[in-house]
Amino acid sequence: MEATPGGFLLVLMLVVPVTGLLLGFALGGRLAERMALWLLPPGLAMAAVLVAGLLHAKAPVVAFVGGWAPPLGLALRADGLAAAMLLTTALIIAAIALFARADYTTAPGAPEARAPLAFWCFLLALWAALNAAFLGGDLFNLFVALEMLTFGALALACLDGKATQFKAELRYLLFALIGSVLYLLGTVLLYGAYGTLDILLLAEAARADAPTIVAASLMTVGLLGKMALFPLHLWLPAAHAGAPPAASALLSGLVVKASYVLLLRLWFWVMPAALLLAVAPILALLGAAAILFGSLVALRQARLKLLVAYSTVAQIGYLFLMFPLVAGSAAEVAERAWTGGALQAISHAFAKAAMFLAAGVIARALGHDRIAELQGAARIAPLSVLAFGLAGLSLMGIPPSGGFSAKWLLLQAALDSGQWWWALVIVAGGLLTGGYVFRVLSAAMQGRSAPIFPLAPVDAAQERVALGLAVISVLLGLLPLGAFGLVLIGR
Amino acid sequence: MNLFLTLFSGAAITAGVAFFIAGTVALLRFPDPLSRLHALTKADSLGLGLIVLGLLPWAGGWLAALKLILVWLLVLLAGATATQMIAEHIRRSEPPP
Amino acid sequence: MIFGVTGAALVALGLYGLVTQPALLRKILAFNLLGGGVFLLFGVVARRGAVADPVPQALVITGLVVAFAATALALVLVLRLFQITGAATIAEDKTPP
Amino acid sequence: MSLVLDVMLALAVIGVAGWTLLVRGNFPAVIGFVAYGLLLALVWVRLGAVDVALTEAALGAGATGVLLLFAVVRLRGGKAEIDAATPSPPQRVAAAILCGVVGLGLAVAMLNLPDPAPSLAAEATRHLPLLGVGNPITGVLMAYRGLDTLLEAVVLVFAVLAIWSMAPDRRWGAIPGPLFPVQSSGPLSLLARVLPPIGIVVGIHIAWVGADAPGGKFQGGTILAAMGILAWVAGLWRLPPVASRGLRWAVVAGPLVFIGVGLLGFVIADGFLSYPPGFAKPLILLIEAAMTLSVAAAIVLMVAGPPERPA
Repeated sequence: MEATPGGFLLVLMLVVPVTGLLLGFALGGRLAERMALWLLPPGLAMAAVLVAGLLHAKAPVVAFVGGWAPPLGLALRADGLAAAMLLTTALIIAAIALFARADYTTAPGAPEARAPLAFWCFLLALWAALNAAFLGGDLFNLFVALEMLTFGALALACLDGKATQFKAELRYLLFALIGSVLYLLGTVLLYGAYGTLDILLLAEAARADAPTIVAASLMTVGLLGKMALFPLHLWLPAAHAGAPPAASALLSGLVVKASYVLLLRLWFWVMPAALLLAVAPILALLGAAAILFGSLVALRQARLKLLVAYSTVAQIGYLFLMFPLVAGSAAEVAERAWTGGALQAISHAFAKAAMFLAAGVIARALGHDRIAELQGAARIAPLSVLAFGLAGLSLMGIPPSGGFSAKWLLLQAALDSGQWWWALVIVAGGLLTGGYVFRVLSAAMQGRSAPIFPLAPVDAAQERVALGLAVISVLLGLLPLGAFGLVLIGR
Repeated sequence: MNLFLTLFSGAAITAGVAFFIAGTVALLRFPDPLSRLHALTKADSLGLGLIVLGLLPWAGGWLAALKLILVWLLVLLAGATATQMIAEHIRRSEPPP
Repeated sequence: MIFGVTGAALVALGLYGLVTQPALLRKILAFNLLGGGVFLLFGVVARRGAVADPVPQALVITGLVVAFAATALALVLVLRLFQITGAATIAEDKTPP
Repeated sequence: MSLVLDVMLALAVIGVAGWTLLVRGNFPAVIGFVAYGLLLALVWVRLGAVDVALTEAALGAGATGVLLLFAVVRLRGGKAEIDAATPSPPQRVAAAILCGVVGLGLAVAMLNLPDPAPSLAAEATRHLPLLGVGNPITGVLMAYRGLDTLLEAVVLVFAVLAIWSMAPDRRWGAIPGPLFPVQSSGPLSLLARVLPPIGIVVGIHIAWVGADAPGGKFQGGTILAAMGILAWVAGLWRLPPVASRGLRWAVVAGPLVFIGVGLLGFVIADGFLSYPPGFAKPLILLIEAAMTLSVAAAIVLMVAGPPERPA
């Protein structure tokens, strides 16, 4: 594949947030915040232009960094999936930045403080790392991107400096490091076997021989650990629930998706079809187990944030149902399943970000996040409870939400390809999701006989941001099907 | 001349290696930390010195030879400092009976 | 190829240490042993052809720097956890927080 | 002869690794790890990768060793809890089987790699004259896979800021790391006065020759950092506080210059990180110089840790 015009856009999507981070760190104080906020519009614009360009040209955008073509050089590629994830990332980062202004602002003339500087720098850092992870065309370059992501996510999650956070994040770091090492072992075997780490070149050359099979298993296990697929989910609930709300939203909504997209690239591009056919049912089985287990555990949680975190464990499971439905199916069915999987990744990103932000607002207003004592929450923070409910609709798969479209497409693909048992899992997961969402809502909607006052004033702007994300996750279901054609470009 | 150099280098390097082996044996066999240190540094500085001396004729140029000698001097410096510090630490933590 | 098998053995050893060692410091140490094994495999792959391939060697240099940064970060987390709670492991708490 | 040597070296590396895992004390374990790193550096020499050997010795064994030693000293205690967290024998057997399978799988895969080995060696060397550098590894790091190196430089900045951000709020702006008393006499003071001038020359030399011979910014930067750490531990050099803008510019200078030169490529060459013919070497050296400074600063700061003492 040749480099295409417009490739400079891909480079800029990496370089702009990185430069912002470096300058923000060096200048410090209020300027770090300014830098992050200034870069939101150009970042959003770049992602939007990229998506528009892709829809117009119906072909991926490719850049060879430094003009060196693979296998020697590194390629950045934006296919439809990458472009959709980049736009999702830009929107959620922007929303989180607006949400976090209330928590991490530095007044003019005030001395620099720890948490604000770290937050704004690492927001840009994560943005750059996510862009690098979605655009990377080389497996080792993607390794570096994943490490950037881990470091950034870790720093944001520890921002409150609490011992529980340090403990949870250490566990996350250990899982992530083992995951990285396994992934790296795979890359060395692939390089030894094919003399390149470029995804498209590997796709042309891949054979189903011993080194490739070992590499695929190691990399898959490593990535599953990083994205916490059952039974490697042990680190996720504490790490995601313990972080500050803005960080939780980023971690649960976006960071796990980077490993997911990489896993898709590994299996649907690099690996030969015969291997994929053998592995797809196993991945889907783990996904199904994650859906049922995660939802059941979420139902039994006493704390709101942990419930939302276990919901992530379950929703990640849906992403894996797509593997057997795409692999080996007729083109039309495969397209439907692929679109459903991608849409699930995107709508979950918006919905989960909204949920964590809303849960953060509620928890701060009440001074706790015990579900049994949420009475009156709807009166103190009505928009947040509404946002939680709307996001919940999307997670359950109630029409017309984005989650509904995603699950409906997967369901159809399951029935059309004669694999009805996955459809059962989808339906059961939806019912269980409904259970835990309504558990929260019914508690929050209950009035309380005594008047209730918020412990901390509720910031209306923060509530609106959470609601905005939830509304997007619902509106995704109303997008014409043509827009979903985006994620099929370059597949 | 060449034969002489070969013999000289061979002898020097063999002697150096012997010192290293003696030092290692002493490290393993000597009873207390101080005498171990003593044996180790003597063996190391002299052993490495002899090996460097043996390699000098083959270094291929003055610059490389100088670098070899510099390596030896640096190891001497680092070894001596480390030994002093360890010894001092031992003296402070375990006063002699 | 000797070193290829060595690398595989180091990976197995390091992984075992990382999983079974209870103390965090020792886990991080095992992670670095493991990293050494992984990088060694890159070196073996680079050496298989007639001429050494610089690409995997360059990847190792990048990887070493990233591993160093990860080690530093992990150790600071361990240190802060220790300073606050006195804990040197991440075993499950017996008492709920 | 060389086969015997390789086998002995391999056994020594595995033996030291096993010892490091099994030995009870933390301190001997770290010493074992440093020995392991130095043995690995020898293996790298045997594999013909002198650049990597230098990096492994300086960064993998040296700087990581210092980092771990500091941690050992500061983490005294916590014994009872560690025993409670020790996995049970069945768990250990399970872990051993799992790790054995991974190791075996890797060994099988390594032994089954195709022949002739695919290699980019010729391709990487072919373009070197265009870049004006003689060391193919520098070609890979600075040109073909320049983006990897740029992102890696950014990872170092991430790590420094992440480490700083773990500090307690009230210590923000303070001086990183513990305070070391000034050593006015004694062996450490002597070493900290005699060695740095030599070490700085060596560090800059190694960074400078990297374009054509083994060496480069990471190896040279690590040596410079070691000199800084020596002077700091001896109390002869006070680290600047984290609020210091000069310190921060030193940390970000490398990646910023890297990006600057990269963006210049849009104007004077064929896009990001492409070098115009004839100007490649000076531009590469410019990046390497800035990166050496930043790598050295980042390593010192990572070893020092979060801010602890009021400025």
